[in-house]
Amino acid sequence: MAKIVAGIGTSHVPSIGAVIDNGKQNTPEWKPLFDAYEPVKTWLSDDAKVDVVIVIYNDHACDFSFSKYPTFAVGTASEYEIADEGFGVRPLPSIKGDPALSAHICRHLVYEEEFDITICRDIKVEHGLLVPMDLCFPHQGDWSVKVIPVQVNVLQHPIPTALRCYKLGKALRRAVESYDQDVNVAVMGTGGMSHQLHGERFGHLNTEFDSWFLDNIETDPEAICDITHFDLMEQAGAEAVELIMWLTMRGALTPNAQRIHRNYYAPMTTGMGLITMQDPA
Amino acid sequence: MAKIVAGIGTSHVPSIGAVIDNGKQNTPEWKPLFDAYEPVKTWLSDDAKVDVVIVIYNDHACDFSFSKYPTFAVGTASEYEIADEGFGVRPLPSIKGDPALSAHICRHLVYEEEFDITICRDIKVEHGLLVPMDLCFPHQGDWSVKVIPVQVNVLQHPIPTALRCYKLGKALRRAVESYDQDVNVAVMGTGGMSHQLHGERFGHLNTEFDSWFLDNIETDPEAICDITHFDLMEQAGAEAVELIMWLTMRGALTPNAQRIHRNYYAPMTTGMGLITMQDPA
Amino acid sequence: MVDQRKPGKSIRDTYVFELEMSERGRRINNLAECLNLQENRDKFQVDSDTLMGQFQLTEAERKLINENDWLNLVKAGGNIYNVIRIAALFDVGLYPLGAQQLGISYEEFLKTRNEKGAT
Amino acid sequence: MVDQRKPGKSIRDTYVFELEMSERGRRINNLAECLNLQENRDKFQVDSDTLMGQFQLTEAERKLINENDWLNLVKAGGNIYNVIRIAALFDVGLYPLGAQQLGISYEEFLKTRNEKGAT
Ligand SMILES: [Fe+3]
Ligand SMILES: [Fe+3]
Repeated sequence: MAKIVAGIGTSHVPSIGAVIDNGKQNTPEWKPLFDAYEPVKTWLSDDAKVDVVIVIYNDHACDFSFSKYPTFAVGTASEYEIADEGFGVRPLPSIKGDPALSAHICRHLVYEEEFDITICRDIKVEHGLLVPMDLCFPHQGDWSVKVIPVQVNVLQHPIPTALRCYKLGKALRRAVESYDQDVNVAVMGTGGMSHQLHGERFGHLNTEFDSWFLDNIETDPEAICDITHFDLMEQAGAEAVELIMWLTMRGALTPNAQRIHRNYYAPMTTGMGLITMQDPA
Repeated sequence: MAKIVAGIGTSHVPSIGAVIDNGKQNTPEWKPLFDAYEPVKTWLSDDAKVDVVIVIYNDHACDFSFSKYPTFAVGTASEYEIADEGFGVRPLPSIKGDPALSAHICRHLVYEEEFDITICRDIKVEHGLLVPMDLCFPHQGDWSVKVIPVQVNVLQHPIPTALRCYKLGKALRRAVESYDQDVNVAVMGTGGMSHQLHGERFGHLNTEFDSWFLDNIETDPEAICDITHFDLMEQAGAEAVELIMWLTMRGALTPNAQRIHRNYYAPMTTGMGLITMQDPA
Repeated sequence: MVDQRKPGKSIRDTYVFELEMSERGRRINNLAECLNLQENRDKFQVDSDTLMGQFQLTEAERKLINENDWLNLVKAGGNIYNVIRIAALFDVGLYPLGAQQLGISYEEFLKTRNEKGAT
Repeated sequence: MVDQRKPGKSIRDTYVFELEMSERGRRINNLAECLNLQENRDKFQVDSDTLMGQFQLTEAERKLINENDWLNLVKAGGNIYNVIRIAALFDVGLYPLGAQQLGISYEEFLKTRNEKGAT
């Protein structure tokens, strides 16, 4: 039977993609970030032995149009093309999917859980999904794991509540646990941490909030579920509302899951957080 | 305050559009159908005094692509263009929206009701919505009412359960009742009744089932909520699964709502049903 | 929650449009979607092969379309509403399309209807 | 359920991308979406007015773009990720775009950062 073997919370700052493409991971400014992911990569491949990653992310007005904008969208493809986000296509192998597990998850969410997902035969994936993949999973020629993309509206309000995102995690766990194949699944919540990219409040950072969030995603996620979008945006910046996606990862783990890694770095305009967690053996 | 003043269940057979465009409403084959709607039209405009109609319908692979296919989609536009369904554009005035009420409904569904809708700035509307509008509301130059389109996946399985559709109706009622403008709202559930358009079972009709459905949508909708898609399709034909959309209309009314009109006609391949209902004064 | 699925059970002569069908029919359905523009319908009439090539239809899929084999187009993953759209390009309406799926003539089919004038 | 809305309250210097903003910015956002194709970025460089015309941008909206007035483009309903995409056409990256919204120079802005080399 399939099981959830790891939870990962990580920022998905797009500049990280450019740093990788330009081979600048070892510059003094970037080394502190990349070094933190080295033990995570080893842990995911050697200890957790991840086969498939459910990536909870948001598209940034790239492959999803405001013309018809879903609250939650789940990919069902065998392959996801790398998107052009307006600056050319990054030199990455396309992302591999797992159509059978995707279809199982879609059926479970719609039939058993009352999640009204948008089912996507086609998704072009962009930095919201690719940067976390870059950071956590190797790709030499091809990626080492398959992916189920779960795209969340964090751009156009009304966006889902923090609590709804948490419940999605719980529903995803039940979906995985009812899948009859031996597959090790990681759930990754991406985005944030504190940042604001628009208006005269550009560059707003709140490391204190980020620290509170990293503490609570580990020990008291339901405290985060109680935050309104308003409070989250006021404290951590309008674009930090992406952090609700970490709750889906946390909901997919048990309440007493243990933290394995944690990191925080805030060089420029975005708090870059990292946490990994695992259920007790 | 806004209130629900009418519920309508009606088939949306596309040939009705062609009959209207060719002025054949009074031929012996079609008169029985159109005559049934005359008292309905009068009732909706003079008694119920409808301002806005929430139309629960499905697009037929026209403006919604299987590329990204939503479970529930809600329109927010001030105007909805008439779609070309592959046979040219019908000569109808474009449908008028109510952006303020739409936005209120979207916020209510996402924030208060945990419905994960796809929010649509743009929808081109096709026969699933237009035929019921044609039948129930006059348009001389312009339509007499505004519309909130609610598009439901009844094409690509997994589709929402009958119960989920019923709950959507209850949520829509609470959305309407929490809107602070004096607006009379009708909710229209469209599609069905028994029909199958594909495979060697083309033309399957089940008037007995249709009669059971018309009885129960009035008096015991929860009995219909218990039907699986499988049983509904087996009894009434694969494409009759559209009937789950009538439950959204029924959920938007109170349990003891009263039936006003009822009609049934099954000349060719589709049971064409009609029911109108109203809450007790 | 009622279990919607009946593993192993199927409805006779019915091809439920499940996710797997949708994936199998992606090329057919993408072609059909583009037919909602008059411009593309015109292209099909002038040079159907080029338009079908744009959507990477396989030889087998093109053959089904060219031979108006609607039943097998459905089995190949064409959503019925898309098959109706493609059939219209060959001036085949819903009822003749249905009769063909049933394997009978249009006239025979009409005899089975309650009001055969209501086409 | 926690009430997400705080009627009458707002966050300073913040323009939350609500449905009404999205509607107001539809032309700007539609233009920006098309820039995910190189072909359209090239078109913009050759003849921006024709491309903006295709998406029915108003005179005022074109002026904001031509004058690189990013802050007011946001206020006009441009989603920030779309404004970033448009700014890139003028070789304006995220941090200069931010500095301009703050009304300070790029150098001044960098001084406020923890690791200004991490651009
Ligand atoms: Fe982001
Ligand atoms: Fe229909």
